[in-house]
Amino acid sequence: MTDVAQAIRDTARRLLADGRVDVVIGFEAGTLPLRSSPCFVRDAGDTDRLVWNMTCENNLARYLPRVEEKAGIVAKGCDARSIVGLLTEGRLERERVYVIGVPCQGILDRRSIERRLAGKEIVQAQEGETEVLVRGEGFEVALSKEEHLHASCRACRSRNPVIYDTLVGDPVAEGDGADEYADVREFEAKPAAERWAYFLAQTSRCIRCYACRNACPLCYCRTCFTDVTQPQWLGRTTDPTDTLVFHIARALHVAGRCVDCGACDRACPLGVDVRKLTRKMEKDVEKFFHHKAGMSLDEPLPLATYSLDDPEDFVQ
Amino acid sequence: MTPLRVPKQQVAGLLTALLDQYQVIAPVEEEGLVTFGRLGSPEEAVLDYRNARVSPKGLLFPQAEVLLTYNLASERAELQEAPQQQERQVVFGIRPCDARSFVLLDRVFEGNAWHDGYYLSRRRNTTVVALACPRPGLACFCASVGGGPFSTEGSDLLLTDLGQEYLLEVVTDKGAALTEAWSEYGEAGEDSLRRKAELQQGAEAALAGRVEIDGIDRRLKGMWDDVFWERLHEKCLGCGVCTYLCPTCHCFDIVDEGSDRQGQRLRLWDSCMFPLFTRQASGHNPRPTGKERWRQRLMHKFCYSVDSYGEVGCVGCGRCVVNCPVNLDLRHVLNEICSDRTHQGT
Amino acid sequence: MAFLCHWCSYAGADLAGTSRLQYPPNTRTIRVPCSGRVDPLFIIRSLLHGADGVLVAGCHPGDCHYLEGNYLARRRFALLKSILEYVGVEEGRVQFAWVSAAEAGKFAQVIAEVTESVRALGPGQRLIKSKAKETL
Amino acid sequence: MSTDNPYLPLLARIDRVTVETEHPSIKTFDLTLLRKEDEGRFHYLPGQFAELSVFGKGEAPFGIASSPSQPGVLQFTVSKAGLLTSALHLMERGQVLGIRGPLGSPFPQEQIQGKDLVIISGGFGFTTPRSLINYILHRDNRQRFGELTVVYGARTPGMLLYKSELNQWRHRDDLRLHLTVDTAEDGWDSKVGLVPDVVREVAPSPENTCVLVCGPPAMIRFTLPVLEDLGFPPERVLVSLEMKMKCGIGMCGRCNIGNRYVCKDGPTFTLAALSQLPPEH
Repeated sequence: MTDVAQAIRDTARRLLADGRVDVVIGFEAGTLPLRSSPCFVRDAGDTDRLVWNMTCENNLARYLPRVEEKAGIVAKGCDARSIVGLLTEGRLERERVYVIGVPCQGILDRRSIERRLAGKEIVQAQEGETEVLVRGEGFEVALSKEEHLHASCRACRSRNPVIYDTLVGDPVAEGDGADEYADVREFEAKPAAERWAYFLAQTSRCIRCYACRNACPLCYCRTCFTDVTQPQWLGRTTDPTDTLVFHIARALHVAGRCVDCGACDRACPLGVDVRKLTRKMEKDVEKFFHHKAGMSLDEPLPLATYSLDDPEDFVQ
Repeated sequence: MTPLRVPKQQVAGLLTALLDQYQVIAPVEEEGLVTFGRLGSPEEAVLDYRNARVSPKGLLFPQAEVLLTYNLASERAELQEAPQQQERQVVFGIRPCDARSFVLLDRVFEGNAWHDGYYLSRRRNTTVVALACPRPGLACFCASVGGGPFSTEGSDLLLTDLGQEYLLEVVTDKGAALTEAWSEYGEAGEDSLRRKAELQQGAEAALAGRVEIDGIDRRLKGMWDDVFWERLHEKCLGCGVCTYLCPTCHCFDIVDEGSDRQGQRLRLWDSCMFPLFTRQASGHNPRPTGKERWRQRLMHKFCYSVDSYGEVGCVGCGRCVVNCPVNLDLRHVLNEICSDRTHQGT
Repeated sequence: MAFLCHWCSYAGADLAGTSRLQYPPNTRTIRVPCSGRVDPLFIIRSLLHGADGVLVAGCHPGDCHYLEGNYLARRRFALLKSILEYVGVEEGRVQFAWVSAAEAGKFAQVIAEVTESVRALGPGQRLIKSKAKETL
Repeated sequence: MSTDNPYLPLLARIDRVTVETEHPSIKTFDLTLLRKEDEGRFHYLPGQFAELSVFGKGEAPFGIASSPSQPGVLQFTVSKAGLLTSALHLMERGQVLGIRGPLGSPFPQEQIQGKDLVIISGGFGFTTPRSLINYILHRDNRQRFGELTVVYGARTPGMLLYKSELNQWRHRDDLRLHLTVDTAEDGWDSKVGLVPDVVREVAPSPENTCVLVCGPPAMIRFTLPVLEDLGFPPERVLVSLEMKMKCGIGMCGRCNIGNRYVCKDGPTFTLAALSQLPPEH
């Protein structure tokens, strides 16, 4: 991991020194255990701030549409897929971005680690080869990184960036071809009443902070449907019907575009299972329209095109 | 009044007694997440917690509340004021930082010429039993912003966990009234008081110097055009996590829900971090970017609040620090403002 | 709530009327220029505001006045229907049909069937504030 | 129903709707309180505003356009811009809306009294200045104030508000009215040009004179330097500001400039006070 970080720093320094980019968007060390933080480096002398580890949980592609300078960006597999999305949707010109691709081992799910520790506070965390060592008042545990991978990383089938100008680090093995949507299938199999109860409970926790939306690289609408007042599509309260409808409509809006980076899920302060909805849409898009988002610059957006033999058994 | 000692095995009895007379709000756990919820039975209370993810401000200032209902459909057009809370509630086991946040909210909603009855009626009917904080969290900095892990500001009673028992101290008359019926608890001895003092000392030592904000209001006054603001917000997502989880943020919006004939008017939390917060119908926005919005958030809490109330509008609970999706750490921002290298001029 | 395409289903409804075909009077019609104009948010909002069922009717594949509006709509509706049923909104609250301007009989039949199936589901509650919790 | 709940509007009926401008985007609504018992619960002075409710759409603040010297008249002039004003523009005589206020501080009469006054206004910002002009011109009040000069500009003659009143004022000898438009039309016999330029041309001596500036942000921005050039001290320049407001009572937190709330501490500030606050409006 450390040599990847060094390679990122070297690349960033070179790009900035040569004037090929104005800014490099990467990660710097976080201020809390298991955290890192997005950072914007503009000075070639300042690139030592950059880090790379399994806590680099944000999707940096999110910043690209609003950065006006020419930007280098540290992109793991999902960030790269989002960049493909932004390019396809005309939100970004290819010349304006220099992609420093980083094959990704997956990102740790800090909530899962917190749950494992049942409320005990982590004071220090140290990432090893296969384990992460966490310490706190009166405890020290080594946890398997594999076990605490974020769910989106466990489902990931393209950890190696699909687009890059330079690749830093060696390609990693991709996830196996086993049932990619087992999680969705399992949930679909539950009785409707149970699913309904689940979503109502989940969205009851939502506080409408919009961290999920704002963390998403593809939620770039100038005015989000939820902020539109003429007409007002949905209520603005935290009543579960309002929050559930917000999450349903958001899932529909990112359907066919969502690359399941999991940034929305990790951003949610209340642990709402946002991915439960976006995953379902991802699976449907693949099943119905044979499209996987973020994999190719040549394919049109699935909801901006059609095929004569699209499913229509639901139409009378 | 002499402090009392409440053996831990008697806490359930105490809560049961409270539940007979009051609505009791306490930390409860749901799917590993501690929140403040209405207690059904004593065993639901989780008192060995650090702090709840969401602050208790919603207990006095709910995220969505009805102000009035309107009915223009009937023959006589009518407005009906939403009933203000009459039920007495005990907020049990919140941390001193959160209890102190109530004092800061009081100042806003007490207003001058106008008073906010919705908030104030809840506040009047609320008794706060705080739980001292012997082991402050990593991101806590209450002691740096005028509070402390054993502060009693905003509390009516203060409990301290001494291991086998709680030390119970009366802070206000309201708190004393609550304890009147509690004859079964003995007076705390010297030992208990000494133990508390030790815990307090330890906690305060742990918090010492975490954030240094001496004179921050004066510094901020000179920083309106500082380049500091240009980059500060760069990584910010512009979401409402910091403000919605904050126990002292009080900004709100007023909206109608219903048709033009029948419906209700609601008050909803709003956030200075949202672009629409200040955007006028004409399209003009005095705070058009994250730069102005971050400046407003910091100025409001650490400068304007000092001007208006003599204190910063932050209790150092650390929620915005822990939960920021991009780890934009307020403690570091404050330290930077107060460090001399920040001021690079305009 | 019925969203009818101006070029086909709406005309089909007209023809059903002039042909004096009987069908249940339970729908509120909104004429749209194309089924492709129907944003899923229209449907969701209808449900939020108390519609017990929503029908979108448009031109048969290949017959769209704008060539491909109904094909694009078909994709959107497939996802909308799927996600609503996934969260537990009853199957049948949202329905789709292709009805041409000449198919007065089909129009009457679709309305009858939709009305009947929605009636069988009972009043829509799941997306209605204040009622949602009663559905648990 | 408690009378001290600051969030409860009074109900009012629309008695008359007047289209003010050639382009029908600005209308004046005459209101009457619906309940007899509410009469006397709405005492205002020029410069104050109120929150109008269009039920189902919400509330928005509007300066009070009528003057308390006109008994029984309560008027608001509304430009159609967003959700609420669009809905308000669709309302007709007889319909009911809510009115909450009066809110904000009146124009500081104690400061203006006994002095000459220049009122500078533009466009749709002429509502509360009009209230003050009518107030001053009332025979019971006129002698308390000195000479009155009004500079009022609009894009075109058709976009001027309160045209019949303007016509009456033109013929009064206790008021000097200077109308100006950006673009003249046939028959226009007043000035053509921007408000700040007209101010420079017609402003009286700053001695013992107050100025009230009320209009769009750009007009304010370009007028203030002119006033400075002309020697008006910032203590005697009053600026009326617009901000997005909700509660109107300094609690909801959105209309602050520095530590002052435009709703509660304003909307009128002296230039001297404003210069102590951050330039964020």
